[in-house]
Amino acid sequence: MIELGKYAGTVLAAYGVSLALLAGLIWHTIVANARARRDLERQERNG
Amino acid sequence: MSLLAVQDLAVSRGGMRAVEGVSFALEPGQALILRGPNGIGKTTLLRTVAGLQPALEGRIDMAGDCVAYAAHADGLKGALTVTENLRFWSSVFDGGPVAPALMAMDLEHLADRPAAALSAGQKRRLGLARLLVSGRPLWVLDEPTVSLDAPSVARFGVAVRAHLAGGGAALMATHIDLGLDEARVLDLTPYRARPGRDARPAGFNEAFA
Amino acid sequence: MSLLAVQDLAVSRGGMRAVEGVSFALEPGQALILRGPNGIGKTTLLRTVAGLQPALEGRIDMAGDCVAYAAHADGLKGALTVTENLRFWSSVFDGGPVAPALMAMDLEHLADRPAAALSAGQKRRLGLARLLVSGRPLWVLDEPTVSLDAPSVARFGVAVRAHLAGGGAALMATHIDLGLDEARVLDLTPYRARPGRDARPAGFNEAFA
Amino acid sequence: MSIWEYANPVKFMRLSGAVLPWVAAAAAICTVGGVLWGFLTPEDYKQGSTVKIVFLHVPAAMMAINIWVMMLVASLIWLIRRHHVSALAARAAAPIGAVMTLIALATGAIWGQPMWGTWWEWDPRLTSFLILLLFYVGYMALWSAIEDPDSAADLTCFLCLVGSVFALLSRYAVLFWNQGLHQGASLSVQSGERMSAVYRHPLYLSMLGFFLLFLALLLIRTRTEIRRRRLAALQAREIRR
Amino acid sequence: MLALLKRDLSLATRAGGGFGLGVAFFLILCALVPFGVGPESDALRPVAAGILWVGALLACLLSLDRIFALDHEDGSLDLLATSPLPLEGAVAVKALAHWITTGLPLIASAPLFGLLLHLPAHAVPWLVLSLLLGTPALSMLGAFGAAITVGLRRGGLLLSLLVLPLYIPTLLFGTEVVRRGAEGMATLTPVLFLAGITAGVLALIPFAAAAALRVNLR
Amino acid sequence: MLALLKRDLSLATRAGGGFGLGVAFFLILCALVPFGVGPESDALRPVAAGILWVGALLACLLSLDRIFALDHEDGSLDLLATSPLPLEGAVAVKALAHWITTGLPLIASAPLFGLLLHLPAHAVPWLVLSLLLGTPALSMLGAFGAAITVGLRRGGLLLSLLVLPLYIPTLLFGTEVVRRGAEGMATLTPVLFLAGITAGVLALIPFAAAAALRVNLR
Ligand code: HEM
Ligand SMILES: Nc1ncnc2c1ncn2[C@@H]1O[C@H](COP(=O)(O)OP(=O)(O)OP(=O)(O)O)[C@@H](O)[C@H]1O
Ligand SMILES: Nc1ncnc2c1ncn2[C@@H]1O[C@H](COP(=O)(O)OP(=O)(O)OP(=O)(O)O)[C@@H](O)[C@H]1O
Ligand SMILES: [Mg+2]
Ligand SMILES: [Mg+2]
Repeated sequence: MIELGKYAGTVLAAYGVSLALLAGLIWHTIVANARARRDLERQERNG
Repeated sequence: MSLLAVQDLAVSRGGMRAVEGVSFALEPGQALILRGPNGIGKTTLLRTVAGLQPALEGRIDMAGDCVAYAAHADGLKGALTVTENLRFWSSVFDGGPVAPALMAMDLEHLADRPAAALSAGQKRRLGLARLLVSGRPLWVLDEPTVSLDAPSVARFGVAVRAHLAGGGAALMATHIDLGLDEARVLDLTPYRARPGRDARPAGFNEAFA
Repeated sequence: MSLLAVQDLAVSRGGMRAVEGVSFALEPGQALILRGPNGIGKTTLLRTVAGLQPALEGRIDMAGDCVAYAAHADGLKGALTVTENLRFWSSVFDGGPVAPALMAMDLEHLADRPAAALSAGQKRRLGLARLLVSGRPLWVLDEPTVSLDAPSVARFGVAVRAHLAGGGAALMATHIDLGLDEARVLDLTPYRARPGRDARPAGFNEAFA
Repeated sequence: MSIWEYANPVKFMRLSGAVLPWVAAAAAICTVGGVLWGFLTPEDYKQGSTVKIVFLHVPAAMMAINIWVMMLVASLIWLIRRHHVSALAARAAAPIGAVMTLIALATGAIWGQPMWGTWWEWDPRLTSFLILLLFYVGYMALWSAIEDPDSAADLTCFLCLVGSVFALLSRYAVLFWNQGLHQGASLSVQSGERMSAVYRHPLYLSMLGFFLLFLALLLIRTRTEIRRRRLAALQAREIRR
Repeated sequence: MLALLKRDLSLATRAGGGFGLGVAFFLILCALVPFGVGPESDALRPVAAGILWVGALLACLLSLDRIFALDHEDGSLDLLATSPLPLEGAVAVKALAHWITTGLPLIASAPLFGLLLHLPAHAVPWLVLSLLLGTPALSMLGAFGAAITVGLRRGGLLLSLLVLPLYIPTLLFGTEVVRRGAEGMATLTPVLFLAGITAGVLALIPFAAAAALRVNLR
Repeated sequence: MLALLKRDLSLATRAGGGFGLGVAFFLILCALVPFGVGPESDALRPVAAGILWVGALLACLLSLDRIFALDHEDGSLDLLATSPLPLEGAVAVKALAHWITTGLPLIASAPLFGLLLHLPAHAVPWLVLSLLLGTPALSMLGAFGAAITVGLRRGGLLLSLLVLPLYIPTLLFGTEVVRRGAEGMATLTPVLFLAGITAGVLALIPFAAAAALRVNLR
């Protein structure tokens, strides 16, 4: 296990927050895209 | 020379074509009435002619600064009196005097009333009086006689005829009879943009079709 | 029993009497059309009957909570779709289902359109559909057919007749022909509050008489 | 064939669909690689292990600014050549930029706690980023408030132009207002004390990773916007009798 | 009632409804004040509680200004007044919808903004508590002001003018709670006052507001 | 142009037009702050300049929100756009009218409110000067924001969100002038910056605002 010293909390918090924000952004991007594609395909099929 | 020449015009609203292929010309002294069912695009066409929105296709030829446009909203300030409202529009348009317009629309006895204290029909009459002071040759009117009683409709007819006789022209959309028998009528129904699956969206590379 | 009985009513607007001495009664199945020149006080009278402003004199007898009022502003939210708008009013009025109202006013194909993207006439049709879902017996309508094309006016006539046949009643103000030949007409002109020097201010001890 | 051809949505969809997997894969490799490498670097003698934060903080800060510049360019293209794809790309970029700004602010704030003994200080650099965040938020709020897509594109474009000028002005105004605590740019050549290679190389990699990540997300989000537009057009077509 | 609440919430969260704008405004205000006051944390710390409360109050006020005006313009208010819904209930529901869409997000974000203004950490729970107790009263008083000014064309500013004095007691006790909390003093008294004011406002103001609306509809 | 200016001024001074409300709002804000911050003059003095500027800015903002919205609703804007008046001119005139009805009274009353907040007396001329130089830019930028949000139903708060970040440089240099003035330092640089920003804004923003209006009228 990597040694973080007395700043472990700080470093982990920084990585945690950033990765959470990035993950949220990526998740939102992918979900919105999938939804748009699904809706569009449904529309093209029976529209 | 004609005051307004519209060639093969297509207009759009909310990203969809409304009417297309409309052509007409208005000479001085002529009036044209647009008809058609609700939602076909009369208002949209009039706004396009007035220069408030761009045409999708086709061309509109007319001299600059010759349109006086009147829609449902009359551009009145409730806090100003009838005279003050008219005088303001007259000076913005470098137009004519206020008194004859008041007379023509039978508003003299209301001249000092704030516009907020007018009934629906009185407001509309004031909106029409604005046309008279604008001094513009081409009137573009969207349902001008809404809320007017029969004598006021007749008064409106007189005003339009006087305007035409003075070399003006008028383009109007309406559902009810204006009592202007000499006006040509253009029914927009045949120009409706193709409906159903064929309907073409307006713009954005025609929605990639 | 009559749905609405108006006895010797006087109404005021902006501190001045508009009409006075008006009496009429509406039985279930009847319709009454108010006529009169612009500014005589039709709108004021209708608002008084609807309970939005107090009567100056006279009495209005009717059951509580029986009025559905419709004026120029249709109470529509542009951000909501046609169906959502109707459904809201239906649940506020504990009224009926939405689908038949949409059908009656030919709005089915617009059901999912936001109300902001309707043309003037389509909006008005939606405003009338609201009456159908309100489930109220007495309709009080101020110029209901403004902006409607001829087929829509006919559709409105059908809806009113169905309402009357179902035991409802309707009180309407209009300047144009609604195509309701069976309706009684009441011209307000004779009831105009005495004009000129005799005109009495309304209220505040009749402005010291 | 000119580059403007790709402003055609069909062409854009085809091309972006083709390159997207590659960009996404590269982005994943570089981001994960850079951040992981950064996480495993040894401690700094002065800053301790907090130095590892730099591998998130600096790329995010850099992208936050660059994305705004990209939006400005896209807005100008829309204004001048009226290519819808470019307007939609500007719209798609804004949330990414906002998140990058947030990451820079959050990592900076967390870093500030041990280094400066405070979560937040009205230092010019930090303040400028807060202002940048405000501009992002306003831009996105305006996009979502306007219904007509073409009007929204035009109006947000005006906002972006005027906003850019004022963001720059604010930057200088803030400098005038308060001299700060924040590091200067130690990657730049002028600065005397350069970062040692141990930190520099993973930092470069993670910057590249963030850039590629932005590119991948931008492509996906632009595709989403285009699909939404087409969907709306199809629906409108159906409603119209 | 429920239908009205649902409609107001969905209108607020639709595009253009302005959900989240209150928080954004709050953020901007908290960011602007240091620009005026100066960046030093020593200058900011003593004013932080006050600024946060004034900011929340203004965000609340601004988002409220058209709570009835929009319904008045499009005629909905006339129709609501003739509907079986009691107008008092409609007022209460509209104030509730406003609180949910504006007050709650403000409360949730206040701790973060407290950071920006160097509010001491142990005062944060007091800030949240005071806002939780105080903001419902702000929404309801605002609804009263909005009802009074509903027919006016430039109601916004007049509304602020009428409502701000009514906000003073809430503001006073609210900041007092935070200040005492920050200094570790007893906070019971201001908390009780705050809760009392809010309870009284919630119980009585709907009637006043409904009466004002009826007058404005005439 | 002159007719438009005259109309806007007379509308503002008519009953219900809202003339003087800006000052009243400013007053209330200045009165609220001591409640939030505490009444000690030592606490107030350092923040006085900032509060005064922020207050002036908010008063300006709030009164501006409907500068075009009213004209849009009643159709005047459509008519102005088809009139011989260039739209840029109309924008400039409307911003000028706003400045006359809001900015000028604010400037005139600011020294008085400075007293309330214990602003040192020798800083007062600097306060007036900075407001005189800065408020025209506030009005014009506000007109730009109003033009962008004119068609929106809940434009008020969005307008604040868009405009406040644009106000930051003006606010910074404005308070800087007062602060330096109060401390007896050289004020030339911030005064020049302030004047420069205002000049640039007045020269360029009318075009952007008119373009935005045209888009919104489509
Ligand atoms: C909270 C907000 C903060 C923001 C918005 C921020 C912003 C930035 C930006 C924009 C850069 C890129 C500078 C450049 O490369 O030219 C940067 C770099 C950097 N920041 Fe921050 N910062 C913040 C807080 C902090 C804190 C608290 C620390 C630590 C004490 C810190 C340490 C650094 C370091 C070491 C760099 C690298 C400088 C370099 O080598 O280029 N930052 N920051
Ligand atoms: N804001 C909008 N967004 C999208 N579509 C709209 C919008 N406004 C109107 N429409 C649609 O555009 C079409 C044309 O509307 P327009 O108002 O021009 O009709 P109109 O002929 O004037 O009708 P009416 O007789 O009812 O006034 C209609 O089908 C309408 O539903
Ligand atoms: N807010 C007001 N303040 C003062 N007087 C008003 C106000 N609104 C209307 N009036 C006046 O009251 C009278 C009655 O108006 P009302 O709107 O009832 O007329 P109406 O019969 O509905 O007319 P229309 O056919 O034009 O709609 C009119 O003479 C009008 O000028
Ligand atoms: Mg129309
Ligand atoms: Mg009427």
